[in-house]
This record gives sequence, structure tokens and C-alpha cells, in this order.
Amino acid sequence: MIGFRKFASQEWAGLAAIFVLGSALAAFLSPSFLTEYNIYVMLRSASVELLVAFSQMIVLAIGQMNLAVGALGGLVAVLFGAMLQLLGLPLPLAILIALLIGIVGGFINGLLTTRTGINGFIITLATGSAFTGINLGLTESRPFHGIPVEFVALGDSRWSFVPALLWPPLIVAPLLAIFLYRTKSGRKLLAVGGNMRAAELSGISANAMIIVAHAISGGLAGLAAVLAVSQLGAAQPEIGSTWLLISFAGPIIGGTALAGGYVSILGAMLAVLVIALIENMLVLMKVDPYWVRFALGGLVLVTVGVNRWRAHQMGRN
Amino acid sequence: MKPHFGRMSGIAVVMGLMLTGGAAIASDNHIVVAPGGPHPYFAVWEQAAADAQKDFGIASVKYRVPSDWKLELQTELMESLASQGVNGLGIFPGDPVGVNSTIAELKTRGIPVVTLGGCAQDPTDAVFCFATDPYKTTYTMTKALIAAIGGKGNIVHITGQIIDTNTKLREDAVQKAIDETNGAVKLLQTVADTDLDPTVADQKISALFAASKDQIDGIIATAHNSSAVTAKQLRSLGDKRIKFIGFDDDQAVLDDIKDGFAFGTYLQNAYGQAYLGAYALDLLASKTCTMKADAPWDKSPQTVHFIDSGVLKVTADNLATAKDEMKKMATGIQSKFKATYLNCK
Amino acid sequence: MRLSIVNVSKTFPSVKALDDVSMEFAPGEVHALMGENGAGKSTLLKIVTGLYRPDAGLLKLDGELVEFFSPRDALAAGIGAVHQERNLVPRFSVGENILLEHPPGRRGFIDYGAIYDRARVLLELLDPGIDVRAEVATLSVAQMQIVEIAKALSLNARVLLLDEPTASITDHEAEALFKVIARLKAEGVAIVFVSHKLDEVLTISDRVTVLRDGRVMASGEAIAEMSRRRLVSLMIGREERIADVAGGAKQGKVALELREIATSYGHSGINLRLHEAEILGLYGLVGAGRSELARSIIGDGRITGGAICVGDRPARIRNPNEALRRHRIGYVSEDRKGEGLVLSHSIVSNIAVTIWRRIATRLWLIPPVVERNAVTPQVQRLAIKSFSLDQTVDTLSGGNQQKVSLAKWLAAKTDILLIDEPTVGIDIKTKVELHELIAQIARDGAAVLLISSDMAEMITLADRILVMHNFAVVGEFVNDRIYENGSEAIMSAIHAAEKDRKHLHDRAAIA
Amino acid sequence: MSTTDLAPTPRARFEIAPQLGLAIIVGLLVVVFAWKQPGFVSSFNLFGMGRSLAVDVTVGFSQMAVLATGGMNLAVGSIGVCSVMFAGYLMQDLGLPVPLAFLLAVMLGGLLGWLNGFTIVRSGVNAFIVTLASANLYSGAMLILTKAQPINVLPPIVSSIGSYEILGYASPALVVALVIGLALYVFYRYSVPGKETLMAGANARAASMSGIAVSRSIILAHVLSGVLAGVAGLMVVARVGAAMPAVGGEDWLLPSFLAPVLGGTALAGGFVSVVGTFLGAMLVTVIRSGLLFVNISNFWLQLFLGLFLLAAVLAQRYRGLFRMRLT
Repeated sequence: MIGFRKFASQEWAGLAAIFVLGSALAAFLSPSFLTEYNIYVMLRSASVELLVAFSQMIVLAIGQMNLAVGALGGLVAVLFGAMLQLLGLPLPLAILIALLIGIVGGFINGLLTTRTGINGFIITLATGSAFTGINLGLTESRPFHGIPVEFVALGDSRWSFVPALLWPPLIVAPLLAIFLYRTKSGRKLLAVGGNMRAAELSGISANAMIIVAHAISGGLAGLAAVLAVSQLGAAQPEIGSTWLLISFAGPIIGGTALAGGYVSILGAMLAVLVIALIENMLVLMKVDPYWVRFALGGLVLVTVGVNRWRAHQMGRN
Repeated sequence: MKPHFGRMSGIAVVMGLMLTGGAAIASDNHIVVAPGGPHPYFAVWEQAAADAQKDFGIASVKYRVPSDWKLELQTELMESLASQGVNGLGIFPGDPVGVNSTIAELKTRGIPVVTLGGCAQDPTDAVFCFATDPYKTTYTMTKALIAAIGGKGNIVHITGQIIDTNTKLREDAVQKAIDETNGAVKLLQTVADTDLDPTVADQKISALFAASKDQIDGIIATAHNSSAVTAKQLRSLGDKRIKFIGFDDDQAVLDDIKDGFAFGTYLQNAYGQAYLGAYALDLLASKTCTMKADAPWDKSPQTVHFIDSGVLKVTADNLATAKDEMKKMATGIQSKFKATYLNCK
Repeated sequence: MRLSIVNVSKTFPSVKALDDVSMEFAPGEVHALMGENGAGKSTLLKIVTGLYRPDAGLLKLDGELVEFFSPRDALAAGIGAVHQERNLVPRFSVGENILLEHPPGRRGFIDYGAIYDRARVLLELLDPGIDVRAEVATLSVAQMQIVEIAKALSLNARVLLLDEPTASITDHEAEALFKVIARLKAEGVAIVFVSHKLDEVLTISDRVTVLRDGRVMASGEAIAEMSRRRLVSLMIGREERIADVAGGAKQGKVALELREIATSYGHSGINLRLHEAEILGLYGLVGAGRSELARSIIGDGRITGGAICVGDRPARIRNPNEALRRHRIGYVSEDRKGEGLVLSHSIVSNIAVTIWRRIATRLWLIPPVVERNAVTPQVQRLAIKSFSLDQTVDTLSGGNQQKVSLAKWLAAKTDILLIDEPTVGIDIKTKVELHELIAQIARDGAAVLLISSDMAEMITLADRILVMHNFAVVGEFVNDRIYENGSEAIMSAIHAAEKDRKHLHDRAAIA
Repeated sequence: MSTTDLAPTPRARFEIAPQLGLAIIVGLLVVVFAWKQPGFVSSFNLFGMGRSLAVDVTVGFSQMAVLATGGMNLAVGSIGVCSVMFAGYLMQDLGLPVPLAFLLAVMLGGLLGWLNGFTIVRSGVNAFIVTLASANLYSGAMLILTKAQPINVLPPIVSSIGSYEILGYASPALVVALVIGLALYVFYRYSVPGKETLMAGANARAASMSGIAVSRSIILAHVLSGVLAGVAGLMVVARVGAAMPAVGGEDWLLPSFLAPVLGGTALAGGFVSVVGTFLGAMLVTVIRSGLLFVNISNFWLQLFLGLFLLAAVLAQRYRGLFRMRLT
């Protein structure tokens, strides 16, 4: 019982329970849910979203927002495609440069934020528009198809129900956890988000941490973009255009504080998985397309409500 | 970039016109063709505009793109162009209903507007619509798919954004074709909202396959990105049993046809739309021609002033010759257009 | 290390905060820095810790010129500080907060074991009851203050600045702190101590420097040669005045009565009767449950048993809004920055907030002139110093902020006023003013419940005193305003309660 | 005690002062564009700009109303489209007179806003998540009920309002937006509920302890936000002469934040700038429209929009007039 109470007191416990119960319900309602292939499909869809959620989460950690996550992702995706198709760069080099572009994009966001003292919200709104602009200017909205076959095949490959695409977020998650919970730099970053004044009085350079957070965010958005290219088999300029909401929904439903200073990596992962589960169920249950949005909203509300109820119950005891 | 089908066929049309002695009336009109937002489908419009300018001796034919798929941005572009002194405007409507008030305003300012690639919903002041008929095309595509799966089985319809009015037309068309089989063919599922972000499309389509790939006999996709993503998915599934009919000319779809993963696709006459649109607008703006009141309009659920720009069914059989057929179709419409639809001085 | 401040000046757009100030803090000494609110102490501390740069003058450490461009520089030079503002990261553990400046670990990784071990050692000196692994956000205000002190101690600073370190901690904890200070002094640390508690200063300091209006009034004089009276007159520029609050106003009808009240905070069996024109003191140590009781009365905490009567009618107060509008009860919070004031809003708004509804026209609009006219009398009565009523409250000094948080309730003219720790961190002059004001409020007929941990304040002001301990009322007596009698009565009530509890505890242990 | 011994800088007395920089930048841009392309200040273009400005401003106000409480409303666009379709339904299917239909549609906006506020206050879940879910619920319900079909046989008066030109330059929608702006200015500056909302947004604890019913303020803010979203939707209805399901939705999300935040409204709550929101929307409209006049190759437009925006914000910052209210 003590073990259970300890589990239930965790912020992510509600989401974990919802995920398990939701999966059970889905398995009951649709025989195809628990097939190896379907689980693979669901996890594969969640892979990119997990990285997108992490990308936003690290900026939320310092109490800011990154509205350029999707725009930067789209830019990295098409530049990655261009490197492969137009320049014919070898794949590992192209991936490396793509990640670097992401980091540099994030770095620019961070630098502009700290140098001007203007809130990251406005800066990333403007740079987001600029990133999208470069994307459109380069591609004229046409995708690059010259992606090496083996890279596309990698995006489709799996081991049992575990898609290859899930590995990057699965590797990034513990790295992020180690960074944020175990390293001095990570703690400084969270301290800046928790109480910037206190952090500065303790000799932490808030500006450096803000730049680091944005750079990591950019790197993760870039990684997400590379994964998306592998997943889609083409460098589509539209990649990233709908990342904004999931990027916030994941961390925030997962318990990350909007005000900064606290993140829940496991919570964000579970929130993304719950959303992927809901979306998967909507297709599996053959929900009428006109009902899809309504059902999505309702299920998100139920999820949040149950999680809230759990927190309330814990608080009362 | 790999050459686009549309562009190739466009150049072919120009060649054809030159051979048949296409009209070269010098005019000082400024014509603009504008899609609803950035989309790969319209890429060939740029070339078509340049060709039209050259071939018909128009002062300028420009291709302007709103920076995003928002009706508001297209409206602003149209208003701005009017202030900049444009003489004729060919647009792909950002919204079939929403563009009408702006078209009406442009008309009162003496600027003729035609809709290209997609129609404005009647009542409208657009002079005519030169486009693929979404209802008819989808109906034809579904019939073709039903034939391909042998007249019975389960099919799935993958379509674009649900708030796009044409989506409903396409759904109705699919339903009609299925109803005509008297129950031999069943619509297993409709998956919508797959045209905007390919990642979302990928997620929905892969979930669809996970749920019921064994029950699916045929798939019809009725939007550009929906089609591209379905093609990619079928290839990675390695399934040649499912018959797939796509839409437009995304490289993934064409490759699938070649390798047997897709049954076929329907190409729209994208180049022809902009090319002929510019030609007609020039004539209308010069006030030398007016539309015939009793022109032989095609039928469309959206407007009575409809001219079918035609679609070309492409399967493995005619993949190689598709561009020639496209050329024939486009020249056919172009050569007859003036005589059929216009009264000229 | 010897810290010398040489001819330092600092001017803000509106005021000269420091005017050619020089002083010296020697190793192995506790040096009190005294002065009224606004005298320039905080500005001086901010210069020494690298937050501000002086306009003129210089700083020397052991005779060598130093320049601080940021707090990091000051820290590196060995200057540590406990600031007045909370400088903790709420979602970090106690231990991590204490060692935030230089967490132990290797190669960029943090060693939590070492953090907790070291933090525990530091906390053991001050308050062993605080769990080093607890999240700071879950601590009480007093515990946070202890953590701040521990944090400063962790620096092993050679110069340690303590700005009001005892403002919100219990006497017991303060004594522990003084022991630590004595030890640091023996180790040769230069300690700068800022406090408004004169007795404390006189007990633990070796030297004192007094600032008034940005100028040095007395520089590093030995405390032994300084009398309390002289110190006060140096600070305020004249003789100290004791508030004239002699009771004697007749007690009126019962305004508020609690019968066997129990709350969700854990109070039980609380009985209390508050009369019109009376100041009822609620004395107790920090953590006795006084503020929580006041909150429960105005509906900010749940009442789980018993009955409240306002006037002669039973009342169910669900929130502070109902308390004000329906029952005319106001609460002056002890946490003035968190609950008492909206710092980013103007003085006018902060005072008029309670009467907006009353002064609004029929269309629910408030003409600025009307608002201003309603506020001005309170501002004048309290002598709130500002150059514009539109100034935001965060630009005011602490004393003036406290006046604003009181002024809104004066403006509201509530029948019942619950006042919680009105003079914490307030200078002597303002303190006397506030005392007189509270007495005046009662004389004008309001029922005042005064919560304070300051025994002298309690005995000066209260007509009757209730003693609270462990969320229960353990004693009640009529205050004759003679300090010895009052303190005797209070202490014996608390001791009796302690003994009772221990007795119960022992019995429970035997059973 | 003295945190700061005396105020280093007194806050400007008039809300307009910090927005001066923004006004100057907007003015400069207009001059530059007009100089490069006289067509930019032609009556038709000014009219068109004013009309889209009106929608942007109202959408910005709708978001601002909730930002005042320190929350966010991600359902602005969804509420807008619900009002739009409801108005269309009332006029076309029920044949109600236009003013009544508009009134009821705006009331629906208020009701949906109330539902948001009520849920937030009662559940204690933050506004971000609640409105994220309700955005899907509202537009989902709209899709179910309308099957995404536009309603385009409206009384002709509707579209003639949209194309009516006051003195050849101004659209009635712009006048409505200005009136709303004025009303909001008075609301936040001089009215009891407005002032209480700002206090509750700045420090909910302190406001509650001062006797303000914070929950009521939050609900009121959401109702106001819903009403304004509805009004913005109706502006579009008048503009296009039809009720379409493609109005609003996620298209309004970023613009709704852009105007107030550019104008100096605090994301943290407790401070709004009505004038700033107006100017913020104006800045975006002017840049967007101006770029259409300057010869920039199609697909690079978005890049220049971003760069211009960035430059404008930096210039404002440089002038020292951009206030850091955004934490």
C-alpha cells in the first residue's frame, strides 16, 4: 500500500493510470489495438511529438516560451532535404549539420532575447515567421524527395513493436533528465526559471542559461525535423506547421510549470502518449471525421480532469 | 529538383500553341494569377504565367502567392493588387464562399476575376471557373477504383481538411459511386484532415492501416498531401494487394504507380488553368471580348459558369505517355476556348 | 577580512540615497548598521554585494581596491549576504538551495549525497527540524528565513551581511543564530548586522554605524559606549517617543464572537469575544496558529466546527469578499508583499480597492477625482511618503508599504479589523506612528484583533491579551500595560501549556 | 526595510506614453510605404487595411481580456467560428432579423466564454489547458452541427455593411473596433469590474484578501473575451457576406497574442494596454500590407514579415520605450 501511495503521489501517476486504462479500453473496443503493428504505429507517431514536447519543455523550464519550434523544425527539415538532394552530402554529415542548424536557430532566439531584454514570446514569434519565410523562399513550398532510401527505410523499421524512430526520444529523455536533475548546468538552468533574481544573486548567469535553453530547444526541434523527414520519406516544407499546440500540450498536461522552474519529463512523455493514444483510438474506432475534434477535446478534458482529481485526492490525505 | 510533370506538359502546350499559330495580341494589361497559399500544386503556375505573358504579348502576367493559407491574407493580396492597378485577376479561392465579397468589390472597380483550379460558390461575380470539378472527378475516381477492385470489396476515402467546403462534395461523390454498387462495395472509413501537415496525415493513415489493412481492398485519396502520404505508406507497407488511386503528381505517387504500389492517379491540368486563365483575363480586361451568355457551361455543384479543365487518369499503362495526353487535352481546350465562350469584336 | 567603504555616493533620479558615506567593517566583529527605513542601508548593502554600482567612492578589501560588476564578483571576493527579499528557488530542495552557489560534485555533475550532508551540518546549527530534502515551497516563512541564513553560512564568507535576519523567525531560532554569529566572529569573520530590533542589536553587536537620510551619523562607535536613547536619537534625529495609547475608551458591545471554533488548519475549541472599541491582543510564538485563525475568520480557511457571531447574529463567512461586504471585517496580512499589496499597481488603487464599489457612480464607473479624494485623507493621516499617488507600491519603502496596506482598511472603515504583525521590519519612528494609529482606530469605535509576536508592542497596545499556543487558546488576561506583569502572564500561560502537552505526551507514551 | 529607498523611476502617468514608440514606428512605416508606392495610401487600400485591422484588433482585445487575469484563451478562434455559424443559422434558417441574429451570436460567444471561465474557476485547472480542450470541443461541435458547410444566403444588408465605405476610407468594422477600444479603455481604467480584474490578475492572493471576488473577475474576463471573439467573427461575416466554418479557429491563435503583447500587455497579468493592442495590430497590418506593395519575390514575403517585425520591436526597445512587462 505504501508503494501505491508513493506511486499515486507522483505527478505523472494520473497520466500513467489513464494511459493504461485507456489502452485497456481501446483493446476491449477494437481487436486491432493490441496488435504489434498498431502499437508500433502509435509509438512511431509519438516519436516526433515527444521531441517537439521536449523542445518546448526546456524553454518553459526557464519561464519562457518558444513559438518558433515548428517554424525552425520546418526550416531544418527542408535544409536537410536540400543537403541530401541538391548537395548530395553523405547522410551522417547532413544529419549533423541539420542538428547544428537547429541549435544555431535556437541560439539566435536566445541571443536576441537576452541581448534586447525583450521577452522570448515576441522574439520567437518574429523569428518563427522569418524561419518559415526562409523555408518557403527556398522550397517555394515544394518538397525535396531525394532522401536516401536507407534513411526512409530506417523510419519504417521496427523491432517487434518498437519503431526505430522511438530511439532518439528514448535516448534524449534520460539525457535531459540527467542534465536537468544531475548536472550543475541543468540545475542552474532550472534555478533561473524558478527564481531568476535568486539565481543571479547566487552567481548564476541568467543570460547564459536562457541562451543554453533556447539552443537545446532548437537542437531538439532540429532532431524532431530529421525524424519527421525519415518518417515521411520526403522533406516536406509543411513539417512543423502543426507542432505548436502539441509542443505546449505535452509538457503542460504533463505537469511542467508554465511559469518556469519545474519540469516533468516523464509527465510530458506520458501526456504525449495519451494524446497519441486518443488519436489512434479515434481512427481505430472509425469515428466520423466530423466528430473527431469534439472527441479529441472531450478526451483531453477527461484526462486533465482525472489527473486533477487524483492530485486533489492526494492533497486531501 | 526533379522536373515536375505539370511543367513539362505546360511547355508542351506552348509548343503546340506556337505550331497552331496561337493568338499573339499585344496588350498593356497587368494580369495576376494567385493561389490561396503556398502549395506544391501551384508551382507550375509561375511558368504558365511567364509563358502566357510571352505567348500572348501581355504587358505582364505575374504569379503572386499569399504567405499562408488564410483567406484573410488572400483577400488582402487581392485588395492590394487592385490598389496597385491590376487589370485582371485569376485566383484559386482560399475559400469558395469567402472570396465572393472581394470578387464583387473588384468587379465594381472594373477588374474581372476568374477562379482557377477551384471555384467560388454561386452566387458569385467571378466571370467563370476553370477548374477540376471536385465532385465529378471524385466520382470518376471512385468508379475507377471500384472497377479496379473488381466491383466489390471495402474501400477507404482519405481526404483533405474538413473545413474545406470541397471535402463535403468529395465525400458525397464517393458515397454516390458506392451507392450505385448496391452494396457490393462498402465505405469502410473516411479519414479527413490529412492535407495540411504531412506528419498528421502520416499518423492517421498509418493508424488506419494498423486497424484494418487486411479488410481494405481499395483506397482513394482526394487531396495532394493525403495522396503523397498514402503513397509513401503503401510503399513501406509493401502491399500491392490494396488498389490505390491518388490525386495529383507528387513524386511518391508517380513512383508508386511505376513500382506497382499504386493503381493510378488523376492529374489536374494545373498549368493549363493558369495559362488559359491569363489568356482569358487579358481578352476580358481589354474589353475586346465578353462572355457569351449562352456558352455551353459544364455542370458543377458550385457554380453554373464552370469550365472543366479536365483531369487525366494515369496508370502504369500510360505513365510514359501521360505528358503527351496532357498536352492534347490542354491544347484542345485552348484552341476552342475563344470561339466557344467569348464574343469578340 | 576588513571591508572599507570610502566616500561612497549613490543617486537615484529622485533622491540622493547615499551621500559621501564611509565606514569600515573589521574582522572578528559584529557591526550593526542602523537607520530608519529609507536611510540608505539597503542601497549600501546592494553596492557591497555588487547589485548596484556606486556613483562615486570606492570599496576596499584589506586595503586593496575592489570593484564589483555583478553579485558573482562580490561572492568571489568572499562577501556573502542574507537579503531581505526571498532568494530561494521554490521547487528545489532545502539542501540544494543552501548550496546553490557552489554545489558539491565532480565534472559538472551534482553530488546530492554531499549536498544533503553539508546542508544538514549547517542547518543543525540553526534548526535541526528542517528536512534538507524537503521542497522549499512547502516550508513556512520562518523556515525559509532559516534556509536563507544557512545559505549565507555555506559561503564561508569572510564578510557576512545579514539584513533583518530575525524578522520572521522564532526567538528560539534567533538565539541559535546568535550562537552561530558568535562562533563566526571568533573565526574572524566580519559580520554586518541590520535589524530594527534594538534590544537584539545592543546584545550582540560590538560596533554600530548609524545612517540617516543617506549620511553617516555615527561611524563604527563601540556599542558599549552607546545608550539606547542616544542610538534612537541618532537614527530619528530626535528623542524616542512612546506611543500614547493609554486605553480607557469604554468597551462597547460584542462585535465578534467565536464559539468552540475548529478549523481545517487544526484549531480546536477556540473561544473568543471581541468588543467594539477594544484592542484584543492575540499573542503567541511564530507557528502558534494566530494568522491561521484570522484567515479562517475571514473565510480564507475552512471552519470545521463551532460558530461565529458577528454582532449578535451568527455568520457563515465563505471568503474575504463576503467578510468585507457583508460583515465589514478586514484583515491586514502579515505577508504584505504577497497578500497585503499589489506591488505593481499604484498607491491609489491599492488603497481604494476596498471602497471602489462604494464610491462608484451608478454606471459602476469611478471618476479619478472621486477616487483620489477618497484616498487622500488616509494618505495624509498615515503620512505616506510618495511624490505621486500614481506611483507603484513596489517603489515605496517597507514602512510606507505597510502604511498603504493599513490605509486600505482605514478607507474601508470596517467595523472589525484583524491586524497581523503590523510592524515587522518597520523602523522605530514609523512603528510609533502605526501604534498610535491602531489605538486611534479602536478609539473611533472599531473592534481590533491584534496579532503580534512583539511582546512590547502587545503590552503597549492591547486592552486584553489572549495567549495562543499550538492552535489553542491557553490563557487570557486583562492587560494593565505594565511590561513586567504582561510578560509574566504570557510566559506562564505558555509554559503551563507546554507542561500540559508534555504530560499528555508522556501519558500517551506510557499507555 | 527599504527595498528601493525611493522610486528610481516613477511609472508613466498615462498609458499612452510607453506606446509612443510603437506609434512612431507605425507612422514611419506608413510614410515609407506611401513614398515607395502611392497606391498604398489610396482610399481603397486604406479601406481594405482598416477592415482587416478591425478584425485583428478585436481578436487581440479578446485575448487581452484574458491576459489581464494572467491566463490565456486558446479558444478565441473556436468561439469566433461558433458565433459566425450561429449567426448564419439564425439569419438563413430561422430568418431572424440581422440585428437580433448578431446580438444572439455575440451572446453565444459570451456564453462559451463563461463556460471556459466557469470550468477554470471550478476545476482549478489552468486556463491554458481548459481552453485548449474547449477549443476542440467548440469547433468540434460546430463541425458536427454544420457538417462544415458554409451558410451563404444571408440578407444582402449583411454584406453591404461589410463593404460600406464611410467617407470613402473607413469601414464600419473599424469604427466598431474603435468604439470597443474606447469602451475597454474606460472599462479597465475607470470601472469597478475592470479595475478589479487587473488587480486580480496582478496578484490574485492580495486581491482576494482585499475583498475582490477573484473567481468572478476571471469568469467575467472570459465572458468578455468570448463576446469580443464573437464580435470579431461577425466582422468577418459582414466582410465576406457569408458564414463559413473556415473563419477563426487556429488561424486566430498567434495574431490574437501578437497585437496585445506587441502593445505591451503583460503575459503575467495585471496590466493591459488598450492603445498598445490597437497599435500592435496596426503595426502588423501595415507591414503585411506594405510588403504586398514592395517588390518582394512571393515566397520570401514571410521572411520579410518576420524581419520587419523583429526590427520594429528592436527599434522600439532601442528607444527605451518598450516596457518589460513580460515575464
